[in-house]
Amino acid sequence: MRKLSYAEAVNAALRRCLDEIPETLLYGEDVGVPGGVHGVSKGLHKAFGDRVFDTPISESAILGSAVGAAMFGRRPIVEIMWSDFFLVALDQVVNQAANVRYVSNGTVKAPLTIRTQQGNSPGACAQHSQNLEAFFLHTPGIRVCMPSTPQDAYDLTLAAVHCDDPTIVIENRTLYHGAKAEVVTDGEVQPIGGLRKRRDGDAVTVVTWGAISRRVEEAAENAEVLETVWLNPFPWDEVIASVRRTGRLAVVHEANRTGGFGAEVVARVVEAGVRLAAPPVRIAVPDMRLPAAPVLANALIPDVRSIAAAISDLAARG
Amino acid sequence: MRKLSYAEAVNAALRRCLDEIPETLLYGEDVGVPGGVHGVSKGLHKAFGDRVFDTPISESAILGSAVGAAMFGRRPIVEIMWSDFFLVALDQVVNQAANVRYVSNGTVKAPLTIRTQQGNSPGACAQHSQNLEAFFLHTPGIRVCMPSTPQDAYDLTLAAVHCDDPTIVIENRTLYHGAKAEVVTDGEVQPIGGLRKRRDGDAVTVVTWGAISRRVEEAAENAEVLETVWLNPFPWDEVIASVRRTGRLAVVHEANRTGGFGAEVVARVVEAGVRLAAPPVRIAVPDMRLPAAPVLANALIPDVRSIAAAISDLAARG
Amino acid sequence: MNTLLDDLHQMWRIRLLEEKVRELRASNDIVGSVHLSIGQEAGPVGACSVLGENDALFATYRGHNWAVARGVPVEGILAELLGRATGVNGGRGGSAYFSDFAHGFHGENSIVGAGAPLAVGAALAGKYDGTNRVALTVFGDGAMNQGAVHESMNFAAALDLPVIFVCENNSWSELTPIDEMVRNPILAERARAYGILGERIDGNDPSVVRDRVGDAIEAAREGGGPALLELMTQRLVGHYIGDPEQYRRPGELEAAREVEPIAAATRKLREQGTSQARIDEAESNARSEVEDAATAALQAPLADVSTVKEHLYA
Amino acid sequence: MNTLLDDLHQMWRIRLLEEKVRELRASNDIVGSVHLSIGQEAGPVGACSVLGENDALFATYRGHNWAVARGVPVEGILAELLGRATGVNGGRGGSAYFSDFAHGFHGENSIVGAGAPLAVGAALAGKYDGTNRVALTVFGDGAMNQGAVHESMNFAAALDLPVIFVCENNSWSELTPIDEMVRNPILAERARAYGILGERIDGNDPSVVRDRVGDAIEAAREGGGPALLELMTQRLVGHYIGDPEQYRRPGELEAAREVEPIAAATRKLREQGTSQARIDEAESNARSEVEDAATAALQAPLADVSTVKEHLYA
Ligand SMILES: Cc1ncc(C[n+]2csc(CCOP(=O)(O)OP(=O)(O)O)c2C)c(N)n1
Ligand SMILES: Cc1ncc(C[n+]2csc(CCOP(=O)(O)OP(=O)(O)O)c2C)c(N)n1
Ligand SMILES: [Mg+2]
Ligand SMILES: [Mg+2]
Repeated sequence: MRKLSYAEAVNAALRRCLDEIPETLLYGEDVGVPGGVHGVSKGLHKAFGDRVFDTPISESAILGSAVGAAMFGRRPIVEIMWSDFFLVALDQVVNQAANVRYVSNGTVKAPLTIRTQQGNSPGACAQHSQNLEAFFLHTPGIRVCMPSTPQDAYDLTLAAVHCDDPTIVIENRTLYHGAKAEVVTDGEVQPIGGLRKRRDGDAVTVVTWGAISRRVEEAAENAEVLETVWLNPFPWDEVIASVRRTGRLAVVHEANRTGGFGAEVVARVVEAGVRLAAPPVRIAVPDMRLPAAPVLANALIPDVRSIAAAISDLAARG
Repeated sequence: MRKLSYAEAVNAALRRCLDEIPETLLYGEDVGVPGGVHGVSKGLHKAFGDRVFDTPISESAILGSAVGAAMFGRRPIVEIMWSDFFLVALDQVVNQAANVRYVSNGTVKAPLTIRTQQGNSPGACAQHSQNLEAFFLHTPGIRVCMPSTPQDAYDLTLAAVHCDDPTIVIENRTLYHGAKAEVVTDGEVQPIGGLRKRRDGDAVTVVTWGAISRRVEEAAENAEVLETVWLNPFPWDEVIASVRRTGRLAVVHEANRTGGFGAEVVARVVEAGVRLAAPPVRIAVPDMRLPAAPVLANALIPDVRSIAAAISDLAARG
Repeated sequence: MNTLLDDLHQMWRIRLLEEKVRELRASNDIVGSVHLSIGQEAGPVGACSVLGENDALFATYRGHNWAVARGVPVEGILAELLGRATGVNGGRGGSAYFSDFAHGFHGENSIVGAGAPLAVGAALAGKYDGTNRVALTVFGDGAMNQGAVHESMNFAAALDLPVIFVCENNSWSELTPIDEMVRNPILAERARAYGILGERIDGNDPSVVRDRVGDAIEAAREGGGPALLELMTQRLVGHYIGDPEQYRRPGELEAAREVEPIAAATRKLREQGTSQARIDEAESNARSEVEDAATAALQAPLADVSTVKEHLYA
Repeated sequence: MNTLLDDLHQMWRIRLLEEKVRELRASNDIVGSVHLSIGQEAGPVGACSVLGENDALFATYRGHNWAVARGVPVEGILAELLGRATGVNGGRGGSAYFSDFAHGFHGENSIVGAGAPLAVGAALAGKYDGTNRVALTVFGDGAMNQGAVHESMNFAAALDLPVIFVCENNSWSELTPIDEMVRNPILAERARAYGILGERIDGNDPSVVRDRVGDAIEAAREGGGPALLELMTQRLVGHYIGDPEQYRRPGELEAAREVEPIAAATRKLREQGTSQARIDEAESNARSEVEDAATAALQAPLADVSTVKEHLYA
């Protein structure tokens, strides 16, 4: 088994896809010769030649061409360097990619994969710190996953590229060059979907996704921590069953609270009629723009201590 | 008092703003000389000359120029003809307009108003049928309202233009040329915020917004129908107080269910610890693309009968 | 055989389909907004005659003309607009967003300019799948001011992709004249910005379009990269059915009717001495095809509600 | 007085601020990604010298040079990058997204091309507020391929708005060379597409920039509409601090150091017979200004956490 960083794990998965699936293409801004601004696609242009290439700074053309190429039998894997940049070209995801299969009455598909990364990192400005998964999760027709470990980065990337639906893989730059971990790189391709139980516990069910999952795993005493690495499809049954058992629900995400996907998780659980021992809790960034100064950003983004406090507080209530 | 259609009410409000606020500008595609593709700005170019004008089909330039002009003391009122078209230029709303005041530490403001209209109408395709309020409501820094009557169309437009924050007024084309109603056009400018109680009842609290409110008002027997015409700011206290009294909550919106703002309403109510006699219910379009054929679209969009059934079903449960 | 006579027949097929659509919209058998292509028949007839089977075609909401010229059955189009199960997309696409891959029509698009990036992708795919596919995307004059079209032209140019960008300049963008929305009214000159071939041509003569588009396709297929062709034409009807057209300029429509493709082709054929009988036949054959298609489409069952939730995901 | 000597001083102010920023980034007093403008001092110095008080200036994440040239106090910039309460935005903007309206600097922008539409709006406002404002927006070569920039140029052209589009062509877009991302490498030629003035000029000579931008501003102010000026320059450092710059071409940096603005201006002044003492003074004065600013900025309190939730809404 190989020890890989998160970035190396994505790279290994991309390499395997390019190797095993002749229809795959990999492209985006600085993705080819330079190997990606975060080094994630390093070496792949060298290895796969013109199937891995650089593009102009034209997100609409990048995303739209990926949709078009996918409609014509390719499996493009494109990169949107920061999820914030989707906003100059969201039409190609929401009005184009999402409609291909449904509107063609199932006769055409668009099996493209969009890699992006998001969230705050120290010093990042408001235009480079957003967590936009809620936009994609409100868009029927799009699959979404969010790995936070090297193994998941590998497995989910592989599953996404093999998936026949337009799929967005949301990475996180603060994880790219973190500690290496042993990663199984020769396993079966997994189907999309599923979650990861990161901790056992019976006091509270904590649902979380993305980089903040690492903080939650550390913070959540005596809680069942469910990292929903796949957000669409979402593992509703498993989450609801867990809350039925613990009677308490906390959802933690880095996206700002109002309109975040945490609301959907809370809504589904209560709609299912689960009896709760205490009101559910969402732990999220308050509804603000993200300020660049780390002291300011840190005052808004939940850390291990505040997450732990909120969870034990929930465990004690009701 | 004058009898005005919904479109005429918006027109009257725009006329008053252009008349009373010299800083206002009104522009967008076909907004000037032609008076708008739906006729909403009819006569305003004639009346106000070069403060009302047409633009190229360039949503990024339309929205971005409105943000820039607002930063420099104007009060631009721009139109995005269909909310679906925001998706080619969402950056200018989410990454630009929303950041102006916060990132400048309160030294600069962007008092622009964006008029749009959304939702399905018979025969409309998937790219002209979406309800995207959830995107804007997940964006801190943006105000959002959604009138469904001529009086509200007038009052909310007026309030939006007077508001110092970037504000999106979401209209609905199926309402534009409906029945005329008496509209008070010489009242005080109202502050942003507030809701409309459309029906009294104690069995259920029904929260709704947009054109579907008209169906809900008709359908909801013995329910307190709260039309939240302002979605940001949202009247949380009033909604929670109502559910406390009725013990039952239904939320109805035309946007597709998953990730819709209905989830936020449900989450806030249960987070507030309101004791419910039955699980809350969301009545919404299922997570699909909108097909063009009316028979298909009608099979997805809640109508008066299905809304009534869901509400009385909720009233009976628990 | 007489190409111009064939072209006239093809143009009548489009014209009469659109007349039928207008009739069915008036009777509310078709609902919603419909954008007719009456007056813009020559471009699609000329261009599609030089598109190969593997080539891609992306059009707009004003795409009935391109669909017909590409070979999409008239009955499938009418059934689609009528919301029937037998429509090319089973009623899901409608007048402004239907497609028919089986017949090489890769879709209308109701977002201005959004078809261009898709066409770039179709051409990109052709670089790897051995088809040497050329992708043609058509859009209007107003779409030239949309960011996605700009990005697509540069992207295709930088990557030497065989994409033919066809701009149908009918002088109006909805209710607004293009000449007031640009400083340089010759849109084809934008090609220079991208270092690609750009030409403004007569969009009312199918043979001119056939030649110029044909050359551009050939050059693109040989690796010459994209081209921008500006087809000068006119919309003889409203932007949408019901458009009061108050924006028309004095004498505009009268002048347009003189040069519009069917009038022009008919005149030319007469000058060439083609018999009135054969000219009439071009129309009458088209008329019976459209009438039969309409009858069949109107008899088809409505779109199948029981399947409305199928095919969102794999 | 000697303009070139003043220009040299201004350019040293930028250069030394950036050197200081690099130092403070290395020591982690500044965190996050920082885009230095070393090598690109002449454009802002020349252009800002002809911008009026009421004129608007929108830059990018690589905007420290434009902020300094526009008159934003160096201390306020450093404090902002250091996340101090005394920063121009109280630490909220940071290195890549700060603004200072009080000093006529209307903001960096971290979305490529997004400043262009904002500048169009500032110019639009000037049509109504009696200022006859000109708006200058600067962006890089790579930004020319972004839809929003295209839309902005056409929009400003169609409405005759006084917007000066300044493209700083430093030949790289992050790690990718612009000459491989466009077919026509002369980006200024895109101006023709919009029917506006377009010029490629020496972006390393502040007097050339002053003259050409000055003329464009004058023409724009008199109603001539927008212009696109392509300033040929170079980035002597990485795209961001820490960039390994493996993409550099052989001899590229050596050649660049010969022509970069400060070397060029120094050489010219020597040729003109300016004394070494005065040349040194241009640098030393700038150095003490930057040192004093850094000392003050480092002593300032960190951004005020108690106010972090203020000013989201009116
Ligand atoms: C992004 C976007 N903006 C606006 C519209 C609304 N709209 C539909 S057609 C049209 C005019 C397009 O004019 P042109 O490109 O000349 O095409 P034509 O209709 O003349 O064929 C507009 C503005 C849209 N569908 N998509
Ligand atoms: C819309 C968008 N796409 C991509 C990026 C990432 N990005 C930041 S700078 C940059 C390169 C810009 O190159 P250029 O315009 O030449 O400016 P330079 O950095 O050379 O000054 C890119 C791709 C971004 N910030 N915004
Ligand atoms: Mg047109
Ligand atoms: Mg550059």
